[in-house]
Amino acid sequence: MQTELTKKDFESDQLVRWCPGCGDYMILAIIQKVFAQLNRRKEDLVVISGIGCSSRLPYYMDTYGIHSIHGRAAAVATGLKLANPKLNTWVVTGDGDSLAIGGNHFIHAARRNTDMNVVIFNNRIYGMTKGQTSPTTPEGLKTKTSPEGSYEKPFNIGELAIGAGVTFFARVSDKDPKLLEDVMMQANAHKGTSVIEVLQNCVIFTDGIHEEITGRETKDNNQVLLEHGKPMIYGKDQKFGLKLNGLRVTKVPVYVDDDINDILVHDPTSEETQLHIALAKMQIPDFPVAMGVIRKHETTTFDEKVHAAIAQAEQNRSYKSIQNLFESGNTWEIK
Amino acid sequence: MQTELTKKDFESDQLVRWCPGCGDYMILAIIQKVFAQLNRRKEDLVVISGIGCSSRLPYYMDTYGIHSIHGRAAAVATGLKLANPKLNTWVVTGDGDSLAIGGNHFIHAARRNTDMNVVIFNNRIYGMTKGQTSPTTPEGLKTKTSPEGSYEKPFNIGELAIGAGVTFFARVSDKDPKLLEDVMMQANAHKGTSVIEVLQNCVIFTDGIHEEITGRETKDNNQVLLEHGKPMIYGKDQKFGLKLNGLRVTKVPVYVDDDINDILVHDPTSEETQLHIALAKMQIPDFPVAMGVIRKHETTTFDEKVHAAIAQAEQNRSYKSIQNLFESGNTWEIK
Amino acid sequence: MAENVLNPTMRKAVIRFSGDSGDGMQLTGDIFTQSSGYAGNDLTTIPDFPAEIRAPQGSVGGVSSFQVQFGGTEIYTPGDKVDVLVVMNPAALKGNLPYLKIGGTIIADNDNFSRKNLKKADYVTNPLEDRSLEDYYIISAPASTLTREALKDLGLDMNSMMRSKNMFALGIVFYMFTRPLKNAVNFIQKKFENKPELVEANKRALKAGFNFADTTEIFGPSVVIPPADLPKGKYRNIDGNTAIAWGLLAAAQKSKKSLSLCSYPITPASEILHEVSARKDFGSIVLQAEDEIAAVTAAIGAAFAGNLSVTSTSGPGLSLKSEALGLAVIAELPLVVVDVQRAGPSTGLPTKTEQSDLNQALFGRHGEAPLVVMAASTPSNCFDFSYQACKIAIEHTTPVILLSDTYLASGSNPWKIQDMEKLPEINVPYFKGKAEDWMPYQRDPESLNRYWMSPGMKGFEHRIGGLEKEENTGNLTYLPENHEKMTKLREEKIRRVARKIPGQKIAGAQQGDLLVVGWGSTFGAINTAILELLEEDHYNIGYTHFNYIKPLPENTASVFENFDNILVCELNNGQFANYLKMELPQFSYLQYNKIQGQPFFTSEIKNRILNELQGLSYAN
Amino acid sequence: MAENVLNPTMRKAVIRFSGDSGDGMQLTGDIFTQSSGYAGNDLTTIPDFPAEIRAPQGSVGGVSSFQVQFGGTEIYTPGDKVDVLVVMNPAALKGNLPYLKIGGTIIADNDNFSRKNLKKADYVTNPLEDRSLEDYYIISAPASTLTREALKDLGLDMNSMMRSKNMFALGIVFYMFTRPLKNAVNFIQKKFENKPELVEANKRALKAGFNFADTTEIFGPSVVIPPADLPKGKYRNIDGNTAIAWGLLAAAQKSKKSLSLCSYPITPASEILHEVSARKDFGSIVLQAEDEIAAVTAAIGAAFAGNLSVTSTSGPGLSLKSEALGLAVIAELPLVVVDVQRAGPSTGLPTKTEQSDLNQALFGRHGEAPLVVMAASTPSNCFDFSYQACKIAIEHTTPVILLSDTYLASGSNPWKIQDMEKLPEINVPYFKGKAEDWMPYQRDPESLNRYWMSPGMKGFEHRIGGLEKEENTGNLTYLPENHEKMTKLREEKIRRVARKIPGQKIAGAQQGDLLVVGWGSTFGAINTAILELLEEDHYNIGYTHFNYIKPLPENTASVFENFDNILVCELNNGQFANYLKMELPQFSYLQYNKIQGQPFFTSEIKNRILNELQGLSYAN
Ligand SMILES: Cc1ncc(C[n+]2csc(CCOP(=O)(O)OP(=O)(O)O)c2C)c(N)n1
Ligand SMILES: Cc1ncc(C[n+]2csc(CCOP(=O)(O)OP(=O)(O)O)c2C)c(N)n1
Ligand code: SF4
Ligand code: SF4
Ligand SMILES: [Mg+2]
Ligand SMILES: [Mg+2]
Repeated sequence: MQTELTKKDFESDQLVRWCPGCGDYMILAIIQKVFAQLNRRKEDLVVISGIGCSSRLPYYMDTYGIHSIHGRAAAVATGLKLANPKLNTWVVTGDGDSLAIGGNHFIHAARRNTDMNVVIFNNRIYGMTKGQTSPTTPEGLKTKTSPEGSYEKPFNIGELAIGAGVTFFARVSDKDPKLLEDVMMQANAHKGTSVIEVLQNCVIFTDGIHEEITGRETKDNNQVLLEHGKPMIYGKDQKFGLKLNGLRVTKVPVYVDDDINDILVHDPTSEETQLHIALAKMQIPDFPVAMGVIRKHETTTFDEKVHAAIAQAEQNRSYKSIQNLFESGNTWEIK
Repeated sequence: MQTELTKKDFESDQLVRWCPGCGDYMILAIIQKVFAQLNRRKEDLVVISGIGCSSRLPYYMDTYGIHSIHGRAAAVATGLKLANPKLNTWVVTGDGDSLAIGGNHFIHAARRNTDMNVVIFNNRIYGMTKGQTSPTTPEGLKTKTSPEGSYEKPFNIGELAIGAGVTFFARVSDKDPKLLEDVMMQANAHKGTSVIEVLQNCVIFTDGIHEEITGRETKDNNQVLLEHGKPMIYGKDQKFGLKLNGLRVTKVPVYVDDDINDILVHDPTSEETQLHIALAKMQIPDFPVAMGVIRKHETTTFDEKVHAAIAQAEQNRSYKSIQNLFESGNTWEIK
Repeated sequence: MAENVLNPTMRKAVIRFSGDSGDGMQLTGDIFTQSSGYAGNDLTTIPDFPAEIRAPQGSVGGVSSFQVQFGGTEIYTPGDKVDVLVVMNPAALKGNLPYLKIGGTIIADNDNFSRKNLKKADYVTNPLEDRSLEDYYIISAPASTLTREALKDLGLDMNSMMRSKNMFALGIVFYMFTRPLKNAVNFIQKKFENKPELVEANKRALKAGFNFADTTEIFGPSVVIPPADLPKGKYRNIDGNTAIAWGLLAAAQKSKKSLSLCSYPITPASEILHEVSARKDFGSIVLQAEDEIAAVTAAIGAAFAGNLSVTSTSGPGLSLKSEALGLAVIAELPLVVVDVQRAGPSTGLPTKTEQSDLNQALFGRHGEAPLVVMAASTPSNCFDFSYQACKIAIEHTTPVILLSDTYLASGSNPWKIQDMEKLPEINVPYFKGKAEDWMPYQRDPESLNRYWMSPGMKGFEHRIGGLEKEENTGNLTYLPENHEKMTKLREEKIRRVARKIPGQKIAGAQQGDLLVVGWGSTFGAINTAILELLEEDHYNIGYTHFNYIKPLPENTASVFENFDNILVCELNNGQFANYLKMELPQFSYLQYNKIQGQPFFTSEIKNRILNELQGLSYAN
Repeated sequence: MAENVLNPTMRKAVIRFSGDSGDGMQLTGDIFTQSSGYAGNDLTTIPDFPAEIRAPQGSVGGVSSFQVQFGGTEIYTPGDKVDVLVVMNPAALKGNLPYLKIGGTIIADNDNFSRKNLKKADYVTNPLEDRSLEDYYIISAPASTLTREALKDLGLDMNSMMRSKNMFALGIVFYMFTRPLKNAVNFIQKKFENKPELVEANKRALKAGFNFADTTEIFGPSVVIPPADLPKGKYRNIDGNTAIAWGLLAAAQKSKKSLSLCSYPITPASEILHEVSARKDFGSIVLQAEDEIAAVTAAIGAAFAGNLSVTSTSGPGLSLKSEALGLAVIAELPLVVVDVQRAGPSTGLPTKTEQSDLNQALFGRHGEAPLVVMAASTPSNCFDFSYQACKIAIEHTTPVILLSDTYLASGSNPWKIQDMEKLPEINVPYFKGKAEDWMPYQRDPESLNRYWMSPGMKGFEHRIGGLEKEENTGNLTYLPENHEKMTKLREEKIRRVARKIPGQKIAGAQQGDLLVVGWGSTFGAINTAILELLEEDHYNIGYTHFNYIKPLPENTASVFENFDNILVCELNNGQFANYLKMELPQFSYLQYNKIQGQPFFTSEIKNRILNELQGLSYAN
């Protein structure tokens, strides 16, 4: 249909202005790479963001884009997608942007299931405004607004999103380009609102905050990569697995081949949410953190429903034209 | 400590102006009754609402109260409770007020766990503005804004609240004064944010919408009353029970006494949320709707944490007075 | 006894139908209105609903009314006071008597003046009988009894029968004003298309009322209001909210754009959302958003996507949209914001009318964020200004705030049905050249609009946002001079809209002692006052009414120059007058402000003008 | 060669320290500022941070600067142009040379002018050597080398050593201005209290710089800036945001109320939130809310609960708070909103300064919703106006918007430390009588405030809210006259605040040809311009500066009357001038507007005034 696009086609001419070493660079690179593989016309791709370091991303993408206002990207994207459902719509946002000021649009996006991909750069801090507590800041962390250590219970993004009805949730680290790419491709393929939580490192304000999970030394024991149809095993040499014990997920050693039969097999597509939530909530040190696509349950999207309703109304039209509508009902003639 | 208060003490001199037959009357009556039993000084009780039919309630209560603006009651209440943690704080709100425009304050209230009781009058419609789709309107229902039937997937209030971290969630019908009273007393006793969903009948716009669940004829088979430590049985003659099947809750007949051993026993206090969510999500016709206190898990409240941090700061004070602060650091004298 | 205000030579009349919420007064009024249209009258109507969704039956709080003024001359208001008051119960009398002229006629369903009902309305004795109404003409009609009688063989239950007694009352009024029953019957037939038993019941009740009047001797002469001299054409009655909704539909079609309406319900704007929701057959995309901020930002997304994007709301919602409107301003996207104003700050008096959102519309954004502000002035011209708001938004790539209010939203008057073909063209500012020759913030040199290029258009990929933009390129820049330049450009772009809008006209004297100035929904009351004053030989008064507020029409100063004094009348504490002081400080302004949640009465305006004139002559 | 601007008789001087973000320029500036305070100088400082959190090292975008003007006379601005420019690398020179006066001195760390660093700053040849700087005096100091040398036996790694080279530069400057090293050493000792090795390193580097200067022949005469004639007392340097935070703490203590600060972070207001968050030892209750709407509504809840309640924000946040402010107005609760303005509409230029939120503060609410608006004018008087905002909010039970801006927030000047004992009392309007004699909307007959009774007070249970209130009782009512009355009462209550505030003062001529008018943060630049013009014998110019904006001081008109012309200078497109046109339409206003995200320069103001004066004489 068109000449093949490359990553370069998606690089804009604007100087990228994140701090050297910021995790955002990797995410940008992968988004550009993924865009080149979407097999979509470049002019049909739109990237919408709010405000924050993360939300600067649209300026660096040579696509249509809106760097909107703080917290509102999901709402802007909803309006855009309904207006033109052909557009491939991406939301790029931060933990503050999407979950603090943007929380309402976030849960309603999750509920409605408009077809769009929401990438949350979760550095667990407000980067752009220089280091205040965000809704994902861990308790105890000292920030500009909690000099004695934060005493707010953070959201678990997956738990919140699934509780609000989201149909796709994935988690991935900014240090894992391959998985990032894979997850973005899956999100794109998924019809409906896809939320991707990227564990992103802010070198200035929360440097190393995900290190235990994502660091080269520790990640094998602290991450479990969930893959559709595969048993949930992890650890150096894949020596651990996850198992159900009543309603609880528990971690067990996998010594011999037979043990594997007890191990949970990942099914992101189930309508039920309980296990997905349990997986999304796992935290170190007791559990590995779940990475990859945790939930992916397809159902009709909001944009499909809206346009189906329009199509149906157009078929069973009450008025054959606007003129007809004007002249309907009780009218009279002045002669 | 004081002369006993009666329901009458909480009735204000304002004419109650709901539609005749509205479910709100019952909720008002029970709140007044409950307030009389709280064993609190009348001047320490505060009722805060947003905007909506339901939100008119504070005018009818002879307590301190704020009829604030649409959607903001939970935020107003948070500010009030932190300012004076001695106040017994109630939020009265509608499904639109708390979950549409007020969604962000709702999830953040659930996350923070400030000690307050949030009573949501869920009539699954915007009553005050005459019948538009709300975030709890069932799919397919015709409303002023969805003349062809709503095509928005509604929130399940319990699922959303628990996903956001709420520590107390209960459901009750406006037709069940006894349970209403009981649940409100439990919410009051619970430290933290307590959310009570009241299935409320709007005689004008959604008359009978909860009827299958709450109607005299059908309620026995369509409700299960959850009580701490009791098996989850229900139905005329208590012939059905709920059981775990893997991760799924299933409904089973209870024929003989022995069957009861398989039946789930309700524990609202567990930290894990999976079962609570599963219970909150049960819907007719496949399941009975769970009534009563579904979740009640105590943990430190936000107001406690805020004031503990202040107390600690006061103990390890950096400056013995404000004057001292002014004169700290680098100063000089002009003589 | 006072003279009967009804007389065979009267050229206009005012009727108010009132009863309990369940009594069907709005329908009754609609039918009468319709028949007035048929009779060639001009007219204006206004409903008056109870503030509660459903107040207790029989209480004064539960009274629902409908007022119509109709005439053989142009009619601009529903009338200050009424000639005929129809009351279905004591509460309706209690609540509405203050609106009745001395010498006016009361038509009362005396069957309903039972002890119980009297008590609900706080009457100790029956006013129909206790001579307290001596200044009025009373027609006591046993409407309930006679309706029941007329319907008895239809097999309806009592409740259903009683629901037709409004038609009995209407029959009486039809007789009084010599109206053919045919119109009413047609209306009823359309209305109850699939319910033949209701058609029959209502028809019978109507006729029973008519016959009751015909055979009763208590009547004075019946009245014929002659047709007005209206432009030829097909008419319908229309309220302001429907007119706005239809204006949007028309503009979408003319601009060949899909309509995206993203709104959150709020009184008194909700009906716009309802009407467009019901018009999906024209492809309208409707989002009932989770809140007003989502509504406006979704509309901004839709505007970027290339749709005609609109968000409708009232004051509290407009306040919430403040921040996002700043984004629309700096992004320079077409966006229409409809603000149907209600009374008071905060929640205020949500069912009442006022013009006090003007400040918010003009100034309610942080930073320098100019946009276009306009206001409709009659229910039916809500269509025109809705259409114009869309046209200006699109052609100038700017947000436009259109102000309406409770009075226009719920009032109605005849609308000469517009011909879609003849509506002005809307020229969408596409960039006509090649993508390589285009830049995102390049402007049309004439009107300074950007070009509106949207996703899906190849080669025009670009980013917009809330940060300051470099001239032409739209790149981010902190350059001091660029910011000043862009600020001035955005302001100048709005100023240039003035080149496209009609100049101010003056009614009455073209120069003289006093220029009366109004804006928005006060047109009817002021215009009627001016016409009456002219008839009373006050030749020194001119009147100019504003629909375009920011920018002001280019000839405004030259209009003002022709008068020695300027009196600004508005339903707020002086917001438009203050704006005029800023824009045209060379003039001084007298002010007439009413802040009561009510429209102006014609009489109030007249008195004020006469007072001012007197003041002026004293001063001389 | 240009004449050296440094000379032994100069009475004030401007220094700008600049280097890479990591070079410690802010600390260097702070120490110099402090020593100027000790020397008895008056002074004003301003930092200049890169827009990015961390721009690439060595790039022009990553340069961080600190400018201080200090003098033996009163100093109101950090200075338009600088006498001495310290540059730690080529990028600093590139970015800051435009600020240096012809004949000014450059102190450069020439060790850092390597090929690589020159390239990062886009220099082809070394400007220190290529004669391109002939108009300036260059002091090339091998700061890096000599610092390393001085620190070599301390056992520090290279990075740590290099972190002290700013002290080397500072040592040179101390020598130039004949400053005793003792002050700097004290400062360093306090700053690095628990890190003796850093104290030692910095001390050594400082001395090395001082000695370098002492022993090098390249210097001209060293300069002694004499002490200024300042009021006696204890001083400290303070920035606007800290001053606001402290004003709140002081007001809370004086009013015996707890402070509730509910805010959402935003540049440039966040530091207020940070400072109060760190001051929990005074019982401050801080809520970092989920968004600005939650922040303001939580503050309203806290105000109802009886706390001194404050929400701090910048423009976008102020817009979001619009709706809730209407509630605070109609509920008549004390509430302080601090708006630290930044530049532009929407996100605009978030790190730059502007005064363009005035419209939003005055008019940005639907309905008639008047409140008090005031503005601080120097970093240190942010304390006074923060305190006054609290006092007025409490005593008049009203929301108050206090405007500051980026310039005040980040700038600093000496603050004569206030004595808590001597601050004006804050009289909390408790109802003194019995509960039975009280009504929720009863007013103090004098200032029209409500009484502020809160939960916990027995017998005063009451409900407030956004619906219109009946006079006195506060019950809901739709009565038309009541609404008008309450609207006027709310307006009048605000007007009466004017009785409590000081009158406008005039600097310079008390009457004459031209009155210069300023408000808020432009005080420094305008005042300096006026003083200079006076020195230049322009006796026909007066100057009046506004801190109280709504209501205006009562004597404003009588001040304006004394001048033939009025020139309003402001950093926006004319918002205060427009407001004056509304409030005092009897005068006409000339305008000087700058919209560049930058403060006024004194020279700009002077030129403009001189131009206006010339225009006036032409006109004569
Ligand atoms: C309405 C509004 N409020 C506040 C701000 C200030 N602000 C800008 S970005 C931001 C937080 C960003 O945090 P996050 O979304 O986590 O992004 P990050 O910078 O960490 O990538 C805030 C509070 C704003 N620009 N607009
Ligand atoms: C900012 C704002 N937006 C919209 C409204 C209009 N409004 C008033 S109540 C309401 C919805 C009420 O629904 P709900 O909370 O479910 O209460 P109910 O009336 O059903 O009890 C709306 C949209 C408003 N008052 N303020
Ligand atoms: S502050 Fe943090 S998140 Fe922002 S650009 Fe720098 S490293 Fe990245
Ligand atoms: S509209 Fe519905 S919710 Fe509102 S008062 Fe009437 S019955 Fe109750
Ligand atoms: Mg972040
Ligand atoms: Mg509801």
